[in-house]
Amino acid sequence: MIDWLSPEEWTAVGLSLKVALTAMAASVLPGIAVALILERGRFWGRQVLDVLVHLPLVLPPVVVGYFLLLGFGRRGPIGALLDEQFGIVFSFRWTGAALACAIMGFPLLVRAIRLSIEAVDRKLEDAAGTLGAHPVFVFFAVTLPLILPGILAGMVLSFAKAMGEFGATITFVSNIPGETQTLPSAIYTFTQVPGGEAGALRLTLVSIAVSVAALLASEWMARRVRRRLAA
Amino acid sequence: MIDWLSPEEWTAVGLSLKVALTAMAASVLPGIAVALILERGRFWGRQVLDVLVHLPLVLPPVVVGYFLLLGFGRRGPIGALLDEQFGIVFSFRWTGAALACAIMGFPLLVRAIRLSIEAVDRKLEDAAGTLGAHPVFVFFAVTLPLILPGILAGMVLSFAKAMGEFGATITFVSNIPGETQTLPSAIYTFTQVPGGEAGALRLTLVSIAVSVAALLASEWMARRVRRRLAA
Amino acid sequence: MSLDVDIRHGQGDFTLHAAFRSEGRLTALFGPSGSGKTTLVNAIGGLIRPSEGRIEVNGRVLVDTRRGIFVPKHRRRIGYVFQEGRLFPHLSVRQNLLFGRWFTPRDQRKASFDAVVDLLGIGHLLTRRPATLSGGEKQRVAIGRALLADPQLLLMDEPLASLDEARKAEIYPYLERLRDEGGVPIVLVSHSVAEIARLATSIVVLSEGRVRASGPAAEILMHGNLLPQPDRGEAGALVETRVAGHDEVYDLTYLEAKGGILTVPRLPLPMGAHLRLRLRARDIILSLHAPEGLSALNALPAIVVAIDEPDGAGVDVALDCAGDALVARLTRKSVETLGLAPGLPVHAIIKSIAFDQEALARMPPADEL
Amino acid sequence: MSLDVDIRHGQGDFTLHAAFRSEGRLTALFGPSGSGKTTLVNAIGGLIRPSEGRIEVNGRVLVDTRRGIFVPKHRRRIGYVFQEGRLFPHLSVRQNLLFGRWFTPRDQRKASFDAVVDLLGIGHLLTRRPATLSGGEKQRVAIGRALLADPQLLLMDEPLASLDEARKAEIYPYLERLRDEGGVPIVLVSHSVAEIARLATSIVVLSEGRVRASGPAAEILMHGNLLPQPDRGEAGALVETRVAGHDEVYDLTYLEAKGGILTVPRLPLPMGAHLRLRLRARDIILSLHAPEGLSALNALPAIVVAIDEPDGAGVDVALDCAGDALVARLTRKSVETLGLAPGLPVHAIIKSIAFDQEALARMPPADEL
Amino acid sequence: AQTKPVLVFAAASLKNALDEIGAAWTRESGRKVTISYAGSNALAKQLEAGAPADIFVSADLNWMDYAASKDLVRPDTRVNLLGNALVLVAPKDSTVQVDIRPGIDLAAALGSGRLAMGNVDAVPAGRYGRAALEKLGAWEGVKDKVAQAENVRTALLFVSRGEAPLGIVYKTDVASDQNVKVVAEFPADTYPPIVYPVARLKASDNPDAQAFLNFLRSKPAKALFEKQGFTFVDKPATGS
Ligand SMILES: Nc1ncnc2c1ncn2[C@@H]1O[C@H](COP(=O)(O)OP(=O)(O)OP(=O)(O)O)[C@@H](O)[C@H]1O
Ligand SMILES: Nc1ncnc2c1ncn2[C@@H]1O[C@H](COP(=O)(O)OP(=O)(O)OP(=O)(O)O)[C@@H](O)[C@H]1O
Ligand SMILES: [Mg+2]
Ligand SMILES: [Mg+2]
Repeated sequence: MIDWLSPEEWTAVGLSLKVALTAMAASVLPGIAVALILERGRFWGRQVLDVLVHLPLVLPPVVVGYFLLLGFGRRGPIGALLDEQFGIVFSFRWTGAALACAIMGFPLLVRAIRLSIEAVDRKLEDAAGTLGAHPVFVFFAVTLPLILPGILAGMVLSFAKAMGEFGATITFVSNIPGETQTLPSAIYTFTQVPGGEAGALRLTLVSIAVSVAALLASEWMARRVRRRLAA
Repeated sequence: MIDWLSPEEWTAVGLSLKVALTAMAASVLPGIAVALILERGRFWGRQVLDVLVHLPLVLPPVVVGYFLLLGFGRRGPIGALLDEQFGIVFSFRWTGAALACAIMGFPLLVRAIRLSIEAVDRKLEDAAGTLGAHPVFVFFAVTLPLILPGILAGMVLSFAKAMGEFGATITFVSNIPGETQTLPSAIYTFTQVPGGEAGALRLTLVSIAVSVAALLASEWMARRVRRRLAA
Repeated sequence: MSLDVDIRHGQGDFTLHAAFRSEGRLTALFGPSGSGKTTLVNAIGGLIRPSEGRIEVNGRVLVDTRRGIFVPKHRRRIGYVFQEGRLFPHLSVRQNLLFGRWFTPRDQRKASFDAVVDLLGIGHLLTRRPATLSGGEKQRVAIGRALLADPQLLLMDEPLASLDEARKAEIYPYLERLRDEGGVPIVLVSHSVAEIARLATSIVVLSEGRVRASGPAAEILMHGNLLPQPDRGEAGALVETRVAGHDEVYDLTYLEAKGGILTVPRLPLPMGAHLRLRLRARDIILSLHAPEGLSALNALPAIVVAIDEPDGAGVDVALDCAGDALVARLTRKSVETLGLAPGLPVHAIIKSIAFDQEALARMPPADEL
Repeated sequence: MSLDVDIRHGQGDFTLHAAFRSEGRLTALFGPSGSGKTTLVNAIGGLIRPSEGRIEVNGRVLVDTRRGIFVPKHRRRIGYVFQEGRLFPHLSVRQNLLFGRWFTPRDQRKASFDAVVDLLGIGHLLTRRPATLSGGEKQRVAIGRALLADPQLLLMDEPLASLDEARKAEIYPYLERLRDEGGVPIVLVSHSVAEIARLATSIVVLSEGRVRASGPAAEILMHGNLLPQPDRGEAGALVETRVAGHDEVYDLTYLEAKGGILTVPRLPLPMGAHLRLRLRARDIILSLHAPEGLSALNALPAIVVAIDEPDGAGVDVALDCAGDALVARLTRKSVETLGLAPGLPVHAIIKSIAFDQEALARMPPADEL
Repeated sequence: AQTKPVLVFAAASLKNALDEIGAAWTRESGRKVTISYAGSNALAKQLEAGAPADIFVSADLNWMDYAASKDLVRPDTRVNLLGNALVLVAPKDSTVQVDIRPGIDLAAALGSGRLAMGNVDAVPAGRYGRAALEKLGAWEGVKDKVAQAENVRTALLFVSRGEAPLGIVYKTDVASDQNVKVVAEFPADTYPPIVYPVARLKASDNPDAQAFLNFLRSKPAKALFEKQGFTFVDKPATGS
């Protein structure tokens, strides 16, 4: 198996995992927050936020990457700000790949969490309130555990999307081996050369293997969570 | 507004809508079925099916498109079969674009429906059973209405994804104006030539507008469904 | 009519091992919280598959694990009023009520929608969704839904628990009619002895998953010691009577029992109607002499048959009232003071007003008591 | 202690317009299904925001729409036992029970976990999840959860509806103690007059969203006509008594009322303990002479004070028993036969055994009755 | 008579030129042409899968050869139609000076920045750029500093947005972008000739296909191609 992939390909596999996990982890909290706002909020800009969250899904990934470049690039307003203030640089870094993946997976994450929030019986939150729990506590002690299945599902989607994302990534942070060349980029490269099918297939199988592992892990976790709720 | 887009671009907008709606509509029933099987089924191949459903998410769209080309192309095994038996042709037709979009959006659709199925109180299904309802009737009279929010959410995701999908589409059915050139493909083409930014931006805005309309419509429907359930 | 159960089922640490046979039209399940009543009803309704055993209703085998028989719930033609309502949240009250109709052959639709809706007082709720109903309203809709399914077996798990007396008083006669005329066996879970005394023809007492006692209602209720301690005060005799006449002036009805005439507040029943009277042991006062100058209108001559084992301060005294068995619960002190002993003639005094609503029950056909 | 409510709230076609003031430690809400009891409790608990009005508990303004005051529910320090349980499905029974503890300052934690768990008999359920509990078990956990929050206002919406008598008998004394010693006002919704008679110090009768009657429990219960028809039989006097002695031989306790000594089954109470006795109007027989040769141990001399308007066959006869007001429900026929009229001396006969569990209540401090 | 439009599969980078030429041909002949733009690789694979195209215009020889090897094109119709040149670009405000000669130290000019190129294995512009740098002996020095883009337009974008201080792109790409300037042009002998081959496909049964192919090689087309910066080669060839 080790021989099966070149060292560079192994690097791409590792990088992909790193990027996907980072993207997933980094988007969970904002995802929960946005889902809450969209599902429970009653303010004017709700619809706008809703549309914004969906944009990465609606637009071709290349366009998303392009916008990311405009916004988060070295000379982009946000990118420049982050660089100056916090020394955070996205351009041509794996962090940029993670950002692109996080954004591409965000609508999926948010939607899954929203569905779970919708299913929460608000009477339980009321009950917690009567027992003296501040709404923030209620959220952490009641709502959050109840929406765990949705969060998990969202994370699975986000991770899977990140494993497959490449349009936005390559447009935003290019395809630098060891830095931003994720599995999909590597696969893509293979598809661009005549006779690259074998290589593409090889990496595709690796990608599938990783995802199968992730899926099984997530299903296992989901089953545990569900069992906690049901029995 | 009419002047704003060329006739060809209007065609692309219309085609995109047709493709997205078709993809969404065609995948709803299989989506519900697969979600049910994955959520309720207890057979051996469940995990395999689960992985299969997620593949379009995990793989780069180009790879999915390539597999589609191999499988459903004029010379692909499935494509040839469908052509001979039913006269259904996908290759280089808008139907192929719809197929590609449907498949790309399928994991999103299924996941949303699964989350809803998970939230259904099975005791209600039991209650319907005691009243004499056959499990099939129970599904249609109880389960289905209760998972409607999830189905709607899944359809939104599927539609949005279809509006933005291009990697698999362009790889599978190319980019033929009037037949397979959807909005994202058109946008992509613009990004490939000097001075194409303005055109890309224009089409991007159109795409956003369409999606906003779709989103608002879906939210409105979701609110109606939810109100029916809650109040 | 018969209900034959012999099952074993485990869930967690709890094991239900229930074996009983009830010939009654309405079998009441009685027992403390957690004793397995709902589990038993679920087994009869097909919601759980007992790990072992047999269930037979009116000769139809619903479950027989040895022969591998398990009739799925939707083929059992049951109406189940769940302990927790389980209304369909997406359907209006009307749609909830009519849900079971879909599966009842047209010629078997006996329950009248309007009558049931009227009975339950839910006419003004028909277009509402369950989420907006009050607790009692939900329960009433759940009862209606089960009744309108025209079931061949009615399972009711504490159906009246959160209803007010007025509503119960309206529902009881309906259930009685269903029991007596519908030919539908009913299984009723209830914590109220009064309710059971009024409705049940058979009683199964459960405790910790076992059947502690089972038999005809009259028998079980007669002997307080078959009931849990705090319910013993509710024990008493069930006496068959006939309407012998009405007193229009005083709004009274005269009932003829074997031992004599009993006077009760006016009942809307025709002459000759059969009525089952519950005479609670604790409501009966014994007198050595025929009472005089007493406000109580009913005094039946009786003979002391037996004096039970004392149970704290109280003791059950069994009486024979010209063929009707009565039981009076007295203090040991009274028994001694009056010198009661088997064979002693006494008078059983019962206030006419004491026959509360629940105590006046339409009588099921005689063969069932 | 006081509860002052004057609110208006509409939901759908229903409007609650409730105005009453209760000085009682335990205010019982009584009324038919759909009359607005839960809505009222929700308003007090802060779950709904009344469209208009004021709610004040013990001098603390919880709601005053005119002054724009609305204390959010988590600041009200309430313990709410919901009509439908509402246990947290993801938490174990123990975690459910302890949920409110997080928000109780350590020095205000009075309810003992072990005591409450014991009282409710849920010790064996602590590690279970709510989904596996029986209906009654859920309800008990819900009660425990509210009690263990050490609330400053306890709201209980039909908390005992699906519990058996044995369990209720164990819980009543606890609630009495809470009422009398905890200094916690309690609002209790119940359909059982017996329960209310035992526990309530004030009663609010609701009907169709309006307050039909409200006042001290003794007053409301004395006059059957303030209660809905089928509950009238449950009306009766609440009499204050003191434990005057025990009879160890016959397992009896002697209670001293103003009008004389009453004999009841042995109570586990010390000499001198105060006890509130409910004497149901329908349990009292009047005799023109001192009874002889009767099994009933209690016969109090009394004077007929008034004879109420008749209500069907029955009529309430108000008695003065050396200062204790009693009421007896007789048939009109008896009243005429005996020639009862105001001023006539009679004997009120009550079976000792008839004081059922529920009728023997610990007495709240005198100023409350 | 209304005949089926000629279906052209063309590399996406030719969109501007071919759109105009298609329109011109329609004006002139009254016949229609439909052009599907995508990556040359995707198009080639689609042809292999039986795409009903009449003409294939590839952005490099590789994919035309691939199509030829699958026996998809009519060898006699194959023409090397266009040429292009490779340039080194920098952001407009850049002060960097590079003189392209053997042994140049591009790495020094890049500093900590990266060199934006098309994918050096897959994208033609990337492959040509790499060949040029290898020939100049500069590849080893910069190979770890290359930011490979999915296509040459993105490489240009990196420079245009200031992400990369230098980039290697086609001459045709630079014209319309105000934010970049050409630092130097690679000598034509440092990289294999950049060729856009065109051919009619075996599967083509549209009688107009040949006419359009001829039009592509005509004077009016030449002008339009040159307007977009391409060099007009029009040399029959049989692959490399
Ligand atoms: N959201 C709503 N929309 C319309 N009507 C409502 C809504 N919620 C409650 N109601 C109505 O308000 C009335 C009072 O309800 P409430 O729950 O207070 O009754 P309740 O006295 O507690 O009855 P129960 O004893 O049956 O629990 C009921 O008739 C109910 O149908
Ligand atoms: N899934 C389960 N796992 C473990 N124990 C269970 C499960 N379901 C029920 N039980 C236990 O089985 C026992 C019987 O439950 P059941 O619901 O039959 O009681 P019940 O007699 O209906 O009580 P109630 O009057 O409180 O409704 C209870 O002690 C309950 O805790
Ligand atoms: Mg139960
Ligand atoms: Mg209520």
